Amino acid sequence: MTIIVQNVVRIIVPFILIFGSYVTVYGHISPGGGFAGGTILAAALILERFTGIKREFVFSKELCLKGVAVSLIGYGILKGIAFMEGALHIHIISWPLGKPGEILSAGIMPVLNILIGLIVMMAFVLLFDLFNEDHSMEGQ
Amino acid sequence: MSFILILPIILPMIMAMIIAQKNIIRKDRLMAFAIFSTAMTSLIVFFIMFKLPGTSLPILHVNEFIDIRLKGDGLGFIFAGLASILWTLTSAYAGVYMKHEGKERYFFIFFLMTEGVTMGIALAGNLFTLYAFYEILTLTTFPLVIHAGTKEALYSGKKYIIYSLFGATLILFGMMILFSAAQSLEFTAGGLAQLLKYGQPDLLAGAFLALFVGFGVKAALVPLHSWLPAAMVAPTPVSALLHAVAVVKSGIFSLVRMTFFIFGPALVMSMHLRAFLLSIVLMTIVFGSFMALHQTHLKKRLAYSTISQLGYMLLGIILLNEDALLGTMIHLINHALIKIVLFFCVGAITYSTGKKYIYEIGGIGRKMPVTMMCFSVASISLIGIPPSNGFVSKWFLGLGAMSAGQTLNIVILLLSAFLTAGYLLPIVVGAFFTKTASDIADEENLDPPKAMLIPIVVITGLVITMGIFPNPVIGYLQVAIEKIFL
Amino acid sequence: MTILFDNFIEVASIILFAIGFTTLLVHNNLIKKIIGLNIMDTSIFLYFISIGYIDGAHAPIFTEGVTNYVNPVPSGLMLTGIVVAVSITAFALALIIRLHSIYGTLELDEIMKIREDGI
Amino acid sequence: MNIIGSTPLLLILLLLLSSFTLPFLKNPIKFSLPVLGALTILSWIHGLLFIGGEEYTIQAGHFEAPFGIMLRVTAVEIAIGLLFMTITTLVIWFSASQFHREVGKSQQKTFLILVHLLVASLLGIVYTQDLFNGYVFIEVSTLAACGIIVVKNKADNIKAAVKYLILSSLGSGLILMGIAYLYALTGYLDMTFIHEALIPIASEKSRMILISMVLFMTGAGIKSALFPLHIWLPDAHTAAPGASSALLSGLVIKAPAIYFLKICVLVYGYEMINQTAFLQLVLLFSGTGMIVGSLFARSQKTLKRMIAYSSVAQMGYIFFGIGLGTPAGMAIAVYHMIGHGVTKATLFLLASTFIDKLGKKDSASLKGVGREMPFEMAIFSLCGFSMVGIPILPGFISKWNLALATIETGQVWLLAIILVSSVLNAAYYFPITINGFFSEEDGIKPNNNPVAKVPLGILTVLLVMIGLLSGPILSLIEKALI
Repeated sequence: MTIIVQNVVRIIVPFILIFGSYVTVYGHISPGGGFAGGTILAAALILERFTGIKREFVFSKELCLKGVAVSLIGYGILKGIAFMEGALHIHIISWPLGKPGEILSAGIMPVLNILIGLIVMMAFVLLFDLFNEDHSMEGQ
Repeated sequence: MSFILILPIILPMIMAMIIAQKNIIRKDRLMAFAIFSTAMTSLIVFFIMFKLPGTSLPILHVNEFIDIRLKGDGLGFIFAGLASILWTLTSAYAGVYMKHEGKERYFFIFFLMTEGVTMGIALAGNLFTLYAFYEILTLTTFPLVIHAGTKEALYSGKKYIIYSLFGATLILFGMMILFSAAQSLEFTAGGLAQLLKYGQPDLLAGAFLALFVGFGVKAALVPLHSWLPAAMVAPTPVSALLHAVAVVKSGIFSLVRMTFFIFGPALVMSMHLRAFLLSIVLMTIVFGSFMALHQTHLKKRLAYSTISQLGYMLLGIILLNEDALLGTMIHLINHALIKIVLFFCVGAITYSTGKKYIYEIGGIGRKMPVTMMCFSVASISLIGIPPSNGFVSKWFLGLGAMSAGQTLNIVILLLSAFLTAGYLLPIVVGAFFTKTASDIADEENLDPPKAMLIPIVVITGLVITMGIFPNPVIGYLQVAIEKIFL
Repeated sequence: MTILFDNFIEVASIILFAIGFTTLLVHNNLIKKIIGLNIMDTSIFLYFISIGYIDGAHAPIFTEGVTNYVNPVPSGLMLTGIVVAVSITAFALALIIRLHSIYGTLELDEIMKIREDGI
Repeated sequence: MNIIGSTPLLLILLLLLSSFTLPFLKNPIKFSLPVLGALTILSWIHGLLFIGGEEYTIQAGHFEAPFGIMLRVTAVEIAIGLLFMTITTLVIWFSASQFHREVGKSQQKTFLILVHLLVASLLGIVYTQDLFNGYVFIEVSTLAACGIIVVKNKADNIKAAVKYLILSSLGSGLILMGIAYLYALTGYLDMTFIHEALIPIASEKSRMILISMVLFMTGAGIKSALFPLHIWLPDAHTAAPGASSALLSGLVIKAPAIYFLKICVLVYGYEMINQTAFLQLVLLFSGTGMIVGSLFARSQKTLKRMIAYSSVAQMGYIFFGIGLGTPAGMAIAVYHMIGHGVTKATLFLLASTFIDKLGKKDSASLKGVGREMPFEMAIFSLCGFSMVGIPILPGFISKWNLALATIETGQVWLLAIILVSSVLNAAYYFPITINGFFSEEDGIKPNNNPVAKVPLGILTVLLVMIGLLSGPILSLIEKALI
């Protein structure tokens, strides 16, 4: 990649990341959410990989896999508790219903969104890495 | 006490399991153990027959149709008693005979298991139980058929199992229709009353035909007979017991059960199938006899003779009256006794001299006098010369044909008797009145060892007794049969 | 005719579905098959979302003074559908890459031929 | 009671969670097996407590249907759920000693992750009452199933998996289209709500309803290997490692069928499906499958391929039961799924054992195996007998009841199909038994790889018990399906 592209990407990527985070975090009160945000975040990272920019902190395959797993566990536990509560009609924790416009007002919703964002981002990066180097098995 | 009804079935199976353990029963004690087991079984059978008639024992009730139930009645006891006595005698014979065939332990395991299964067929209380044992019979006799393990034996075994499965499928088909029509498969003397009220008689006729042909496969109904001659590759005790007594007679017995205890004579009579079935059965009789004339292999000749004789029994069933059924049942007993003697004698010849063909055994009567005397007695009985037991059964069959108005059948019976004479007497004549073939050993007496000879003589004795004093058995059967035609 | 024009989204989605379906079945190239698959999926998404769409309504986010919302359920469902389609595509592509590295071709009939010759 | 009552939901969640935990573990089998075992016991407790009870629904999350997702719990779902849990546990238990020899230790972790995921999604398909939720679970199960095919990293496996994946995606596309049609018609995704909404418009929109039925049939048919759409199955089930084949043939192809059955019963209802020619179509396909599948199976030389084709025929039985369109027929379809699931899983495990021990794949090499491995061969024969239809065993009972249900609907001629098919079954299972026990040996000495006999024993006991308890099982299932 030419230096022009690399430099442009270097400038753009942080903004994309910020935008992705915004979309992720605001998922429950505006259009967007974990999946959309995660995709944007992943796009930024993949863009970096495309242009061949080296960073000190890289999402390696191992890290991505573990990250996906941890995030999934977290998501599963939180969502599972919510499911079970609903299923049993016990409602131990009274989740706040949230106020329009306030990010941290909706109980576990923002947390879930962030976790989904992480999962999607890392899964996409993982997939990209897999395709890029090919010859390795799918571990999704 | 009704639990005792299961003993004749379970006991041989347990004994078979014990025999399978090499460290419990030594090889030289196999025969004694087998005789002990079979004798115990026949004792139990006769105990039930006289002390506890009419007991019934539910074993497994899953739902209305999967309902394994045992029930003893006259016909069942006669069959069970006959089979258990013959089994006892055969185990003595086989103990010696199998020494030259090898793999005795293997033989006795399946031999005893088959006895249990046959008892199950005899004592089955409903069609489902009968069918279950009938299928298992195929599986347990199969290893006996292919005992030799040669290519020919395997081929015959395959033939046997394919024919049997074809039959079983037809039986299943018939049972499905029957069950959906009657909601019960319980054996009831005179037939299930529900069937008479069923709205689709054509469907029932189809079911009857399917069941008749299905059970007919084991009863060697022509043109589904060809497994029987092929199965003669088995060792002689197996041929004798299984293919002259257990398997084919199970087929006949099942047909009796199915015709008279499920459908009932009245219903079958109304189906207008008789002309068709009669033609098949008469063909079986004549075809079997003619084929027997052509055979030079001794066992094959006897096998075709069996086909023809089985035709008599089938005839008695489809004539659908009391005399004919009585004839069938008596002939079932008589033919079993006679055929087993014939087979044992042939086996003895093979055992002593290694000869298998008719043209090889000229003059053998002088070397094996006892064996060939028994053979002659059995032959004369099978032909049906009075006062032999063959005459008794043919007499009743003839009576049945008369009262059914089928005089043609009597002509066929006579013709077949001539043919029987035609294929058995040459052996007897050849054995006694021709020069001894040169390659038979010069020893004075070639009669087999006592353990083989005694069963032959005992059964011949039974044959003669049945000819001279048939009345106790006839009386017993008449009581059992009366209920059907009420 | 007017019916066709009135329901142009449905018609379009059916046409797309047909295109995807035939691509999937007819083409021998594995990548083209995957493309066909994606077209097919997309047509269904289009159809689904068009069911929930109400002309002139607002996005289903609580805002002061707005009463008519678009039905959010189909969109939500299709989001899930897209995730599924993406993962299937990704997985299929991964497998196809492996296949390519083994056989050196993406044409199904050629792979068959190689297999027959080779084994 | 509430907590035990919501076991199905808990099972799915815990399986998913445990699946994500596995990547962190050094010795995954030591974690996976106890978890599966515990969950199986849990599901048995739940099953035994609730199988005779009233039907009830579990609400997943805080919303009631039609907005939220509901899980439906009746005897049908419980029975199939128990089957899935139990078989998976036994297969994993069995494969613990064998899997690494076939595939390699490194892949075992991936395999276990995928199996957990697979079972969770299969249970989801079984229990869900929401069409779209079912679709998502079906897709997850497809991915996981492809995954357990390609854990054995061979060209055959990858090709089979690609074939399976592509056809299967086609199937799920069709299912999704069917869902879209129903959603457009009614505006609901919950099965019972759709049913309520369909009744008033049934005659008016009958053509649209028919189209959706055919879409579901084709979609589920592809995934469940209904006859003309089965082409992916033999490749996939043959190439996969033994444990995977057992799971694929025992469970994975059953799940879309039960989804289809639930759609028929809950979404359309007996009245609606019987009014259209749609059932005749199902009967036609399944009937052909029963016969042609067996014919194909007979002509196969490799053991696993033969068993795989036999699955095609057996799936024919299941769809045949559905095609009869009566509660009795549906109940037999469910019963046959249970019986066939256990039998086929056992058969595949045994097949892989034989291949492992003898190092040969064709069924002719099994000559005399019965003398060396009497226990395994005896079980193989028993399973074969069940397929052929020896009384008391489950195969016989499904055939028998299928025949009775067929006579009840007045289509007696269909009996011929059942009977011909069972004769054909005999034609390919008996030779193996006969050769196994009675042929002279070829001189191949099996190696001494250990075989886990306990799970095989349990599977056999299950097989016999399913046959013996067929009366209560069938009546419970039928009660739930009316």
